[in-house]
Amino acid sequence: MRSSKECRIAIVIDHCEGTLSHIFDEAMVRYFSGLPCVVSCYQDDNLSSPRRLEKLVAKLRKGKADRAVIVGGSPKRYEASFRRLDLGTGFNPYMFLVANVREQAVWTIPDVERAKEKTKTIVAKRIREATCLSPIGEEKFELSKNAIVLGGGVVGMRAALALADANIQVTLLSRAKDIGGKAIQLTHFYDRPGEVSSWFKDQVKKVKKHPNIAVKTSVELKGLEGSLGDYRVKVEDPSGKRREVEGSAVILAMGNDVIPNTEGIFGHQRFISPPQMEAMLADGGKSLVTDKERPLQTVTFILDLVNETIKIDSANAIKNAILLRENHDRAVYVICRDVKVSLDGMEKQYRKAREMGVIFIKYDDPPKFSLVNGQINVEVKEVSIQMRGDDYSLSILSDLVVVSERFVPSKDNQMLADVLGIPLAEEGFLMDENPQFARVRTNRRGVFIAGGCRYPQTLDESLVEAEAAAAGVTELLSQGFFGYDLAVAEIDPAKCAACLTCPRVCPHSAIVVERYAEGNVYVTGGYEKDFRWKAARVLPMQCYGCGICVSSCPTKAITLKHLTDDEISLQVGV
Amino acid sequence: MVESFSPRIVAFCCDKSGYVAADMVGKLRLSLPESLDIVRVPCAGRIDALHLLQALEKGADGVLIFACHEENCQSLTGNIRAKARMGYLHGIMERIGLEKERLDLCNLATNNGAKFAETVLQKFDELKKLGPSPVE
Amino acid sequence: MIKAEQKPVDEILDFLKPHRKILLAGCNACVAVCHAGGEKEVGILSSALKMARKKAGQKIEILEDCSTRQCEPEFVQELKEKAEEVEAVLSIACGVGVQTVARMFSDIPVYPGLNTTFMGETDELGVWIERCQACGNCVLHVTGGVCPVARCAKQLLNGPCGGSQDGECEIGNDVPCAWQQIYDRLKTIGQLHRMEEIIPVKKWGRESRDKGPRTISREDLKL
Amino acid sequence: MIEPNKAVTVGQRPGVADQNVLILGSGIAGITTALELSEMGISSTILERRDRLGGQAAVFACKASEKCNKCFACVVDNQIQEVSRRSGIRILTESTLGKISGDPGRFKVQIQSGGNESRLEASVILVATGVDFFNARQKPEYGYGLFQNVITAQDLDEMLHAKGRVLRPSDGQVPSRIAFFQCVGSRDETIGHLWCSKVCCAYALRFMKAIRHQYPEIETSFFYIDIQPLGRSFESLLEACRQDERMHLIRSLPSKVYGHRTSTDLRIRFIDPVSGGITEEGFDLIVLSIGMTPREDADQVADLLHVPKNEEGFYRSPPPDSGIFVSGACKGPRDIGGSIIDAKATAREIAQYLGGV
Amino acid sequence: MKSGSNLEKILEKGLFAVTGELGPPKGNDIEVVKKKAEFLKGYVDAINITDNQTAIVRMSSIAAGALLVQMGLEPVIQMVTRDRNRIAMQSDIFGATALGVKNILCLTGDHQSFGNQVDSKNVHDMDSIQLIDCVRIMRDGGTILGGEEQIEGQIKMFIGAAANPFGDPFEFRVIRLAKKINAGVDFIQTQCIYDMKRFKEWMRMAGDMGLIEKVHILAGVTPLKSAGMARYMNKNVSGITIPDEFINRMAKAQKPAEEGIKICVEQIEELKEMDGIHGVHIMAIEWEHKMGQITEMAGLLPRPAVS
Repeated sequence: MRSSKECRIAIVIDHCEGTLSHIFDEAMVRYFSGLPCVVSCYQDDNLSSPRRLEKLVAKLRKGKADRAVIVGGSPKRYEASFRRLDLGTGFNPYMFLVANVREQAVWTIPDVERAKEKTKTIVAKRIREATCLSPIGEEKFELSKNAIVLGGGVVGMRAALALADANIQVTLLSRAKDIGGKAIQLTHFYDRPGEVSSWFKDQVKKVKKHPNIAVKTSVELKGLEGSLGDYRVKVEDPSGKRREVEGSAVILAMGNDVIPNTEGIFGHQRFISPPQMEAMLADGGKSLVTDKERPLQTVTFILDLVNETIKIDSANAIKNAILLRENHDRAVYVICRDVKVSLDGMEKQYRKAREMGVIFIKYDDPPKFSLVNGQINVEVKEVSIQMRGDDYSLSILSDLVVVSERFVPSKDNQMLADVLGIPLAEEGFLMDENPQFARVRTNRRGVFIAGGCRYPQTLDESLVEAEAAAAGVTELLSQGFFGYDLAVAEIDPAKCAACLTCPRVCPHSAIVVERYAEGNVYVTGGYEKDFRWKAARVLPMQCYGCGICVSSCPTKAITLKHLTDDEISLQVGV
Repeated sequence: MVESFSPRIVAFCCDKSGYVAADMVGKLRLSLPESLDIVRVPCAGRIDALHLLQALEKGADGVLIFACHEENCQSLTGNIRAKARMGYLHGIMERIGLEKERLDLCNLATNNGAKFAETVLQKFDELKKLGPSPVE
Repeated sequence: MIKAEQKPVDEILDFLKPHRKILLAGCNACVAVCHAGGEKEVGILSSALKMARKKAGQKIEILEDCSTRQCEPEFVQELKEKAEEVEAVLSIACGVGVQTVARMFSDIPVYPGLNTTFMGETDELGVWIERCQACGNCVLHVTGGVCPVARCAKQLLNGPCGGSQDGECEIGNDVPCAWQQIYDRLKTIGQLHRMEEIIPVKKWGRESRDKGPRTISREDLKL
Repeated sequence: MIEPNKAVTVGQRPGVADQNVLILGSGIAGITTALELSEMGISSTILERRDRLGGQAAVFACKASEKCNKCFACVVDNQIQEVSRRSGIRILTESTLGKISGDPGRFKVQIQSGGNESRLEASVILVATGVDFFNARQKPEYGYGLFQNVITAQDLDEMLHAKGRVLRPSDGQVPSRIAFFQCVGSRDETIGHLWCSKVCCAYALRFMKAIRHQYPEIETSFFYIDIQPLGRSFESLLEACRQDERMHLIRSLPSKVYGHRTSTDLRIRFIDPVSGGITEEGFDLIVLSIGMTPREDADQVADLLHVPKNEEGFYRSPPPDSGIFVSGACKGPRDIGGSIIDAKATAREIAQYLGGV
Repeated sequence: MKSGSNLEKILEKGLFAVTGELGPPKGNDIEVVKKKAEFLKGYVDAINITDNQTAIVRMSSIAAGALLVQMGLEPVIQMVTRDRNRIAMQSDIFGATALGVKNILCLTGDHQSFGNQVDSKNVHDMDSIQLIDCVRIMRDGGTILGGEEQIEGQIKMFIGAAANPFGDPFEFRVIRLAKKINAGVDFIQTQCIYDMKRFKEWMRMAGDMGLIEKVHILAGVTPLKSAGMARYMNKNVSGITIPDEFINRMAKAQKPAEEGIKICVEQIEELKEMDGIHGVHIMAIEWEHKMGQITEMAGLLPRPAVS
C-alpha cells in the first residue's frame, strides 16, 4: 500500500436524479472534502447519462486528481461507462471506486440521520481503499479470421457454412471417411414435407463447394492446445502422418455415439434399431417382409427403456408409425412411458397418428419380451386401464420390434475434456448445463460446443445450436482484433514455488507453467522484463479475473490487479 | 445489555449474484441492519481464508459469504471452494473457542433479493442471541 | 517434496502460553507446496492465534515473516532482527527449518507449528501420499519402481505376506499392498524374475538411519 | 453471459455504423439479440410496450433448491442490467410501433411513446414480441379468479420473486398441500390449443423441488398427462422428484375444483392410477401450469410487417431478403435457454444480411 | 538328520504327520500351558506354540517350548520377524536349541495394529524368507549372519514356514513357496483351508514346478465353532476366505460345534488322499480339548512312536 501522500482523490457525487439530494447537504459535502488525500469534489445530478459524463471528464482533466471515488448508486451503474473515459495521461480510467450509498445506506436504512452516518462510514472506507489502487491498462492483439470445426456431422457442417458465409476461413475436421455424420440415416423430416436426403445432399454439396471451407476427412484427433487466436489441433491422417491445424477459435461438434441394445433377446433378428427402420422405409417398404416373403404385419416401437429424457426416438417413432400406417398399412403399436410432444407441431402429429390407428400404450414398469413361434410377444401393463396391483398384462404379438439405441458421448469427449480443461457432466457429455454459459459457450475463451457432443437433440434444435456457436465465434473474430483489459491475475516469479496449485484451480485454464518461461513479461517488483525462471504465468487474454488462483496460492505470489488483498483487508476493517 | 448490542456482520458478496441481490434489496426498499458491511469480490472463490479470519479478528461478530448457487457459477468451482474453505476454518474456529455460527455461507442468485435480506436478518438475530464476539 | 500438516491450533496455543511476543516464521518451499507453512498459512495461523489469545484475555503480539527456504542459514539469518525483538519463534517450516532456526537463535525457544510427516507425491490437489523413507540405499531398481520400505506396512523385501487380499494390505483402510503393485509392475515390464530371487537381508547399518544421524559431504564443493 | 473482462471498448465499426436495427420487444430474445449485435459493432433500438424491460421472464423467480435447477431466470436478470448499461443500444419504453414505410434496408418507422411521436430509420426490423401466458379464466372449471387459493404459475413466480415465500393468498399462511395442474391451456382441443408449451412440466417440477427445499414438510402433487423433458439437467431433476416421498406424480388430470372463495380445503376429483377408481383429495393451494399462447396483438404486428404465421398462430421466419427477422418465443413456445441461442443465431443472420461482418 | 526331532523322523519315514497348536497364556501361568499340553498329549506328533499371535502380548514361545520339552512333548516354536531384530533372533535360536527345542516355524507375523500394542514400533529387520536362510546358515554353515564367526556349539533345527494359498496375487503364491524352499525350509504348514478348490489348484501348480518332492507340506485346518465365528473370520482375519457353503451349514446346524468338527474331519479325510500332503496341522486354538475327538474321528490315531 503506497503511502497516502502520493494519491490525490477526486470525490464525484451523483445525486441520481435528485433522489439522494437530501443526503448530500453542505455538511456532508464538507465532510467529504475534509477526508484525507481528497483534492477535489464534484457534484452531478445523473452520472449515468453520457452527456453529463463528458462535462465531468472536462472537469477531471483540469483537476489535479489521479483517482476518483464516486458516491452514488451501484457500481454497475458507472463501471462500464467510466472505464472507457479518456481522463488524460495522469488519470487511469480504472482507478476509481464506487461508494454504493444509495442501495446500501439510503434505501435500506429508513432513518435519514442514521443513513447519513452509514454514508459517511462507507465513503470513509472507500477513501482508505483508494490508496492502494493501481493503474490498469488495456491490450489488443490481432486475430486472424480462421476457425476450426471438429466433427463433420450436420451440426459441424451448418456451423462451418455459417462461419464461411461471414468470410472466416474454416477447417472442418471429420473422423469419418466422408462428411455427413449419422443424420444421413434420416429419411423424412417429422414435421415438414420433403425428403431429408435431398436437403442433406445439398448441405454436403454446399460445404464441399464453399471457397472458405477446407474439409479434411478420416482424421484422428490427437490433441488440442493453445489459447484464443492461437488454437492448434493435432490430427493424424490414416497414413499416420501428424499435422497441426491452426485457428483462432474452435467449435466442438463431434456429435454423440450410439450403442445398439443387442444382448439377450434383443439380439434376435426381429428386434431392429430405429436407423434400420428408417432404412426399411427408405426403400419403399420392400424389405418389410419375412424371408418367406410373408409381410411383417405388426410393428411395435418400444421407447423410454433407455434415454428416457431425450426426445429423438419418440419423434422418429411417431413419424415412422404414420408412414407405416399411410403407405404400408401395418398394425403399429407405440409403447412408451411418456409420449414426448414438446416439439413444434408434434401434438398434431400425435393426434394424426392415433386417428390413423396407431395404438399408444403407456407403462410404468418396463415391458417383458418372449419368443412365441417366430413372433415376439410383448407383455406390458397399460397404466390407464388397470390398477397397479393387477398381475395380468396386455400381450402384443409383433413381427418387428423397434428398440432405441443408447445415446453415449463420443470417445473424443474425455480426451478433449482433459486437454482443454472443460468439465464433463455425469454421463460424460461436455459442460454441465450451467446457465452462465448459455449452452454454446465453454469455460475456455474461444472454444464453443454445439449439438450431440453437448446433449443429443432433434435435428432442428441442433442446427440452431450450430448457428449460435457460429455466432459466438463470429463475434470474437468480427473485429479483427481482441481487446481486453488487464484486470486480471499476475504472478510474481520470484515468489512462485511452482507448486502447480494455480493451473489446477483455474476454471478457465488460463495459467501455464513453462519449464523455463522464455520471455515471461513481469512488471511487478522491479524485475527486469525478460525473465528465465520456472514459474507459473497467467495468459491475460484467457483470464476472467475471478481471483480463485490468488486465494489458493500458498506463497501469496499472485495479485489480482483490480482487487488486491490489501483492498479487501481495508474494506473489512471496520 | 443485549438489546443495544447490534452485531457487526461483514458480508462478502460475489459480484455475479450476492452483490446484485444486495442491490435488489435496496430496490425493493427492504431494510437491512446498519451494522452490515458489504465487501464486493469478483467471485466467492476470491475470498481467502485469511480475509475471513481477519474479518473476525477485527471484531466482526459474524461473517457471511454470499455465493452463487452450485452449478451456476461463472468460475465453475468458486462457490464450492468457498464452502470448502469455510469448512476448513470451522475446524480452526472450534479449536480456538469461536462458535461456528459466526461464519456462514448462503447460496443465491441475482434475483434473490428477498432471500438476501432474510438471511442477513436471520443471522442478525442469531448473533444477537450468541452475543458479541469473544475476540472483542 | 517434504510433506507436512499443521498441528492443531489448540496444541500450539498450549506451548505458546508463557509468551507475549513471538515471531511466526513461514517457509515458501516444500511446506508451501503442500499448503501447510507458506505465507498464506502464516497469515491464517497468526490471525487464529491472536484471536484465541485475545479471547483468553492475554493478548499476543505476532511478528510475521516468510523465508524463501528455512533450511538455508542465509535465509534464516534474514529473520535476525525480528527474532531479537521477540520472546520465542513459532516456525511453521518442516522439522529441518525449526531446527535451523533453533540453532541460529539459540537464546530463545523455538516451537514447531507443523508435524512433518513424509516425502510424498501429489495424488490430486490437496492429497499427498507417502513415497520415500530416505533409507539411504534405494531398492527401487529391484522392485519395479515401487518402494516396499516406504509403502509396505511391514517393510518386507520378499513380499507379499499372507495378508495381501484383492490388492489391499491386511491393515485395511484402502491401503494398497505395495507388493501387489510391485508384482503387477514387474509383470508388465517383464522383470518378474526379480521377484523370484531372494533379496538378501538389507544392510540397514550401512546407509540408513540405524547407523546414526547421517551427513553427506561432497569433496568437490566443500573447500 | 457477455464474457466479463472482454474489451468494453466496442466502438462503432466503419461501413456498418449507420445501420440501425429496430427490435420490437425487450424480452430475453430481444435483449440478447441487441447485445450480440452490439458485440459485432451494430447499434440497435429496442421498442418496449411496458414501462420495464425483460418481458414475461423478468419476474420469474429463482427456482434453485440445494443447487441451481437451471431455470435461467437469473440470466434474464443479468441481461436486463447488461443491456441498460451497454452504449450503442437505445431503449424506448412505453412506446409502440406506428406506421412503417420504405423498403428493406431503408425502413422509415413512426413510433408513439406516451403521447408524443418520433420517427426512426432502421435497416432491419426484428420481431421479438414473445408470447402471452394462457388466461386461466378460460378454464372456469378450475376456478381461477373464483377461488383465491387457485393461482397460476405466473402468480407463484411473482410471489416468490418479490417476497421469496409461498403463501396462500386467502390468509397469507404457508400452505401444507400444494397441487400442480399441468397442460392448462395446452394440448387442449376444447380451446383449439393443439400444441405443447414445452416448459410447463420443467418449471412445475422445479417449483416443487424449490418449495420442498424451502418448506420440507409441504406435500406436493403433480397432475400430468405426459411428462415432457427439457434440456439435459431434466433427467436428474425428474429422478430426484420420483424419489422424493412427499412429491406425488399422478398421471391424470382432475376434472373440477370444488370450494368457496377463501376455502383452504379445495376438493378435486381424478382417476387415481394406483386404485383405478375416482378419488377425491383436498389441497390448500392449487397452481395452474399455464401454457404459452400467441400475443393478442400478434395479428396486427403480423399484418403491419407481413410476417407469415403457422396454424397455431405463432410466427414463421419471413423470406430472407425481406429485411424482417423473427426470434424467440413468438416463433413457438420455448424455454429461456432456447430463446437465447435462437437470438444468437438470428443476430448472426442479421449481421450477415447487413453484410458488414 | 537335520535336527533329529520326532516330527522330522515321522516325515522322513513318509508317515502322515499330525501337529497341533497351543496358544500360550497372556501371562506367566504355567498351569495353562500344562493343561493345554495335556489335551494334545498323544494325539499329535508336535505342538506349535504361537509367538504373540495377532500382535497380542503372550508368554514367549521359547519359554513355553522349554516347558513342553520338560513334559516330554515336542514343541514347534514360532518366531515372528515383527518383534525382534537379527541379533535377538539369533541369540533366541541359540537359547531354544540349548533348551532342547528342535523345530522352528519362521513367520513374518501380523501387523501390530491388530493387537493390543497398537502404538508399538515394528522391527521387520528381516522377513520370514531371510529368517529361514539365516537358520539354515546357522545349522549347516555353523556361523551367524555375515559368515565369519563360528558358533560355539551345534544348531540342530528342523526349519518350517507358513504358506497361504489364499493370498493374492494367486499366481505368485507358488513362486513364493519356491523361494522359501531355496532359502532352505524343511516343512510347510499352510493357512487353514476352507476353499478346497483353490487349495487343490495351488497344490497342482506346486506339483508342476516340482516343489512337492522338495518339502513336506502339512495342510492346515481349523474347526469352526459357530456361524458367527465363520463370518467374523471370513471378514476380518487376513488371508482367510470361507465359502458360503460352510457358513450356511454352520448357520443351519442345531449343534454348530459338532457340525464344525464334522466339517474339519471331512476336510482331513479329503486331505489324506491328496498326494503331496505329508500331514495335517490342526489349529484348534482355545479348543485344544477337542483334539482327541477330532484326531480319533479322522482315524489319525494312534500316533506312531519312532526311534
